[in-house]
Amino acid sequence: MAITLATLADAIARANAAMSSLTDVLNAADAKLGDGDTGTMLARLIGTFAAVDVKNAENLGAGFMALAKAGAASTGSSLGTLIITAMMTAGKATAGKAELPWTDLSGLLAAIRYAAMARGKAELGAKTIIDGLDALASGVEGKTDAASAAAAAEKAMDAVLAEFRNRPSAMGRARMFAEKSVGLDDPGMLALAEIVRSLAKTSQHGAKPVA
Amino acid sequence: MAITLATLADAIARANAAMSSLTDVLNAADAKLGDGDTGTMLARLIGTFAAVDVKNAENLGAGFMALAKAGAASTGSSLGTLIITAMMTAGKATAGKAELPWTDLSGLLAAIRYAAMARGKAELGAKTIIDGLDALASGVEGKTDAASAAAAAEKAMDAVLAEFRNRPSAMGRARMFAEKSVGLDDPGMLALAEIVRSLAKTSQHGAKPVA
Amino acid sequence: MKKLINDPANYVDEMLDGLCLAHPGLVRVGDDRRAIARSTKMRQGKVGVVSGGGSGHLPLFTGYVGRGLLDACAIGNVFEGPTINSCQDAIAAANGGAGVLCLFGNYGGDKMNFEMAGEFAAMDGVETRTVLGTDDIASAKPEESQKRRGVAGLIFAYKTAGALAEQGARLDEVATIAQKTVDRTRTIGVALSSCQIPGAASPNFTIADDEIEFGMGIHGEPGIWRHKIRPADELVDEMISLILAEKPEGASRVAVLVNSLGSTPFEELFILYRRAAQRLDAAGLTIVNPLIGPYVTSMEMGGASISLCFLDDETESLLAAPAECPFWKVG
Amino acid sequence: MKKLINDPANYVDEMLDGLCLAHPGLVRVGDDRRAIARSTKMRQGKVGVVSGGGSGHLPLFTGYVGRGLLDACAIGNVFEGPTINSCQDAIAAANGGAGVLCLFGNYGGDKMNFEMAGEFAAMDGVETRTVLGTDDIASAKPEESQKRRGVAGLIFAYKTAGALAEQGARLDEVATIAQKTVDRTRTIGVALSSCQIPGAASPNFTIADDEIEFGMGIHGEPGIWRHKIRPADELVDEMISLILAEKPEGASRVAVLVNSLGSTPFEELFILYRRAAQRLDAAGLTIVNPLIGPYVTSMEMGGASISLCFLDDETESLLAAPAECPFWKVG
Ligand SMILES: Nc1ncnc2c1ncn2[C@@H]1O[C@H](COP(=O)(O)OP(=O)(O)O)[C@@H](O)[C@H]1O
Ligand SMILES: Nc1ncnc2c1ncn2[C@@H]1O[C@H](COP(=O)(O)OP(=O)(O)O)[C@@H](O)[C@H]1O
Ligand SMILES: [Mg+2]
Ligand SMILES: [Mg+2]
Ligand SMILES: [Mg+2]
Ligand SMILES: [Mg+2]
Repeated sequence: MAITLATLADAIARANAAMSSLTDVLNAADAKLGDGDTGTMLARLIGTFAAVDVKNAENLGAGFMALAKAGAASTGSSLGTLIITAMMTAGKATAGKAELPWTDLSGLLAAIRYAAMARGKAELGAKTIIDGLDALASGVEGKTDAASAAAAAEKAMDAVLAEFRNRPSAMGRARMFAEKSVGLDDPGMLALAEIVRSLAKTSQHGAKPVA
Repeated sequence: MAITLATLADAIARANAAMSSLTDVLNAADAKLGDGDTGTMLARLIGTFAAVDVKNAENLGAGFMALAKAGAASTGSSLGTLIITAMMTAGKATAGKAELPWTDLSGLLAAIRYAAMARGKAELGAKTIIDGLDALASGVEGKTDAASAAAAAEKAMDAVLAEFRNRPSAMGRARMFAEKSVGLDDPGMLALAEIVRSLAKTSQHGAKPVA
Repeated sequence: MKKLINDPANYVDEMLDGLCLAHPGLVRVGDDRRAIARSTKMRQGKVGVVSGGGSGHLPLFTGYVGRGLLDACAIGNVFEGPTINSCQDAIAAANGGAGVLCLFGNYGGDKMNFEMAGEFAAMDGVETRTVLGTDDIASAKPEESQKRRGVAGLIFAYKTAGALAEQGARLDEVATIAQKTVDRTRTIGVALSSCQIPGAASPNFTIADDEIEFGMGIHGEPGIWRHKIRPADELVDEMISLILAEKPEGASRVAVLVNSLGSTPFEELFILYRRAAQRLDAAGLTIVNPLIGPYVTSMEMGGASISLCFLDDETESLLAAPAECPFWKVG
Repeated sequence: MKKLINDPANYVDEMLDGLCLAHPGLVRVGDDRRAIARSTKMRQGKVGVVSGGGSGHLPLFTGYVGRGLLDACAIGNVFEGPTINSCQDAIAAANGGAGVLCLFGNYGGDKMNFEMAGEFAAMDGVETRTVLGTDDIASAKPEESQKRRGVAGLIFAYKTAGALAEQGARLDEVATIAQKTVDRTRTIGVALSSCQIPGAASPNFTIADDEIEFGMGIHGEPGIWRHKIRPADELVDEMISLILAEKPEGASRVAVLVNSLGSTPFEELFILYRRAAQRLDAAGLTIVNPLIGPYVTSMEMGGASISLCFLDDETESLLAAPAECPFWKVG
């Protein structure tokens, strides 16, 4: 089993559907110490992704690159730019390939995590989406199919949110209020967790597995 | 008996003393529909007059002119400018004269009233200080000494305030709110009345008659 | 209302000191230094152009002293007319032996004081002429346009009169172009929030959080209506319609000023200008020289005004003539 | 807070339309037209200078596009960074074949987006360099000055970099002068009242009626202290002292910017400038080119900032070089 353009298109469609209920949740999380736009931005960005004809891209790499390109026109937010960085990294890693084995997902997520760190000039442990990506990469290591990857991903995200909840933010807008951020989820990390959760749910209950 | 430089200096000193209690009263009257500065302006102007060495002027005309000149540096308000106009008119009318018979006061006030009308482009009946000056000129007609002029002046001012109180303002800032001005005294007319009252009181009670 | 000031009693003098320190082309003159003049010597034979009014309206009045604009300006306390002496000082500073035009807004106290100053000047052999800004169409009906208040549109008359004086025209010619410019200029404003005189206990007027007043004057004088706030385009449409109802016969080109009363930011002015330009275009009028910004303010008052000067060849070329003051530079 | 706007969703686009209508020297470019460029063709062989950032700061950023200043500018929604594409559009518009300097404030999103746009540009063979405005001394200690936010002082770097690029210098020279200007520029601000993003339910921050915040950023980022309001002179003294504590060795001449954050009127700026000039004089510094007005705002935010650019011969002569944009004209 492998990740194909169909997997990608399907994941985007599911994430896009999930945003209708996630937008307010994520805005509220960002409003506590940031500017309250994480949900709106993400909904706009994923909506843009959903409008891209990914299925008919030449190959997986071209599909990711098309997403990066479309996203670049739709967001000026930090998180949005990190996600576009992720798409470009994935596009380069899968350039010319029709599919990516599930076993390579962990490596790809690690590459994305490094690219995002470079883009955001951020360290691990600063309580951002980067720590989420790191946990995700470790979590899916060795998983060979969609269902097991999804279950592991969900578990990893729950754990990393819990791990960081009571630590201060050192990056993004919330860093201005480091002490106040203790006890709160980082909006970017929370966004990643919620998206993973929405993909995992459908995948586990089997209705239309992501694979 | 006649009006001399001593009369003038004395009147200014008394008006100046009266301003300490009048400032707030007149500001309050102006605040109702105007910009609430009639008292402050008048206190500043009369204070400036009081600082002029009127007694030692060459003659009555020069004394009035010195007041006009000093006043021109201290006020930019409508009422202030009308008062300076009055001083210039009095200065011209008494140019070179050492004194003015009390019987000529009515004529001088009438000349001042005309000059103020020309300056303010105002008509009689518009409920301004001009109606007050008109009443004053008529009131002191034929009076031959300080005491009788003072009594007549006070009576005239009471009457003209009462006459105009329930009429609308057609000039000055209050004209914007003509209907609302019904029932209120015009601040300029009230100022004239209060000054006259303060001069008359001392004059009638004889402590130091204005003559 | 919070302000970045010291003792309110020193507000005007400290402001004038700062203005002249920052702009060495300006100097304070007169006994109480309440007139601003150009720091260069008045050119002999040139007609002087002076203005004056209360403080609190920067760039108006003192900010328009400069080449091709005003030669001097009398300035009073906040929202108070200048003293007679300050008016005299301004006239004296602008006297180049060819007479002085007194060009200021139609307000009672200012009129009286400049008139008296003019009489004093006459005694010194200086001829003066007076032209009053009367551009605020909200303040009186067209039949009584001479009773209207002078507001932001006054600066167009500064520009044409200043340019003609610079070219060496005679006093009556300079007065005539100023009057013509005033006659061809219309302004209407909308106020959103009040301002407060330094040291005063309360704002100059009050207005509800969701209301605006259409046609309000620059000191908070009453306007035409007060209603709930509406979309900017609707307001502009109403403003432009009122102004165009008084378009002079044959005018096809207009100078436009979209002016902030103080706290209304540039962003909103450009949104207003966008619609105004659309409407003027639809009315077949060509815009020249648009000015967008805080040109005539009331300290921190919220709101904006639109002024149109309906041009003819003469006013258009004088508006385009070189000029330079701290707040307006042409050519 | 009341605003003279239409649908908040159209705020930025209507504002940009108005800006370009009023100033035909500017044009909107790019797919979503969220970059502003000079309407004249980019001169081949000239280094391009671009900037960018969120809307709501006019004249910053787009208002500084013009001869001797910026060639193009990417612009985002209110207080949001421009998109990567808008940054690319601005870089493309400023590409004259000699490379492009990206000169903007030190904010996370803007940095990432310009960096990505620069990578795309590199694929197209366009060389870019980045210099970040980091003038806000309230936002980090001197030892960490590279972490400071970019605020009003950025315009001095626009001016020197723009002038040097106009003179035909190479990309690394233009980047070097921009960096030098940033390194010699310090800003500190004081906020009195908040602003509100169009369409938002509440103001960006709250501050009590009698309080001010010293050192607050232009989006309401936390400052150094929040206290009861004090006399202007005391505040200026504290501001100037903090800036002079970081005076570069040997500097004896300074350019000064006294900037309104929005609703603070000119009168107060001149009161602030008066004191600043006194203090700089007392410190033996000579002021050149003072700028007083709304140069970098946050819509209707109340408050002001003081920026000093400590000059050397090179920066001074570049600041004096001719330049012209809608909001700043030199020479
Ligand atoms: N420099 C950075 N490095 C890593 N992650 C970042 C960085 N800046 C922001 N983020 C992430 O983005 C999230 C905020 O996203 P969003 O609200 O869209 O951005 P913005 O701050 O531009 O409004 C933060 O919670 C954090 O996870
Ligand atoms: N044009 C005018 N003609 C006659 N009287 C006037 C005129 N304008 C104002 N006044 C008088 O001045 C008074 C207001 O004085 P004051 O408050 O000092 O002036 P301001 O309106 O300049 O603040 C009015 O009550 C009225 O009596
Ligand atoms: Mg956010
Ligand atoms: Mg944001
Ligand atoms: Mg009054
Ligand atoms: Mg008054």
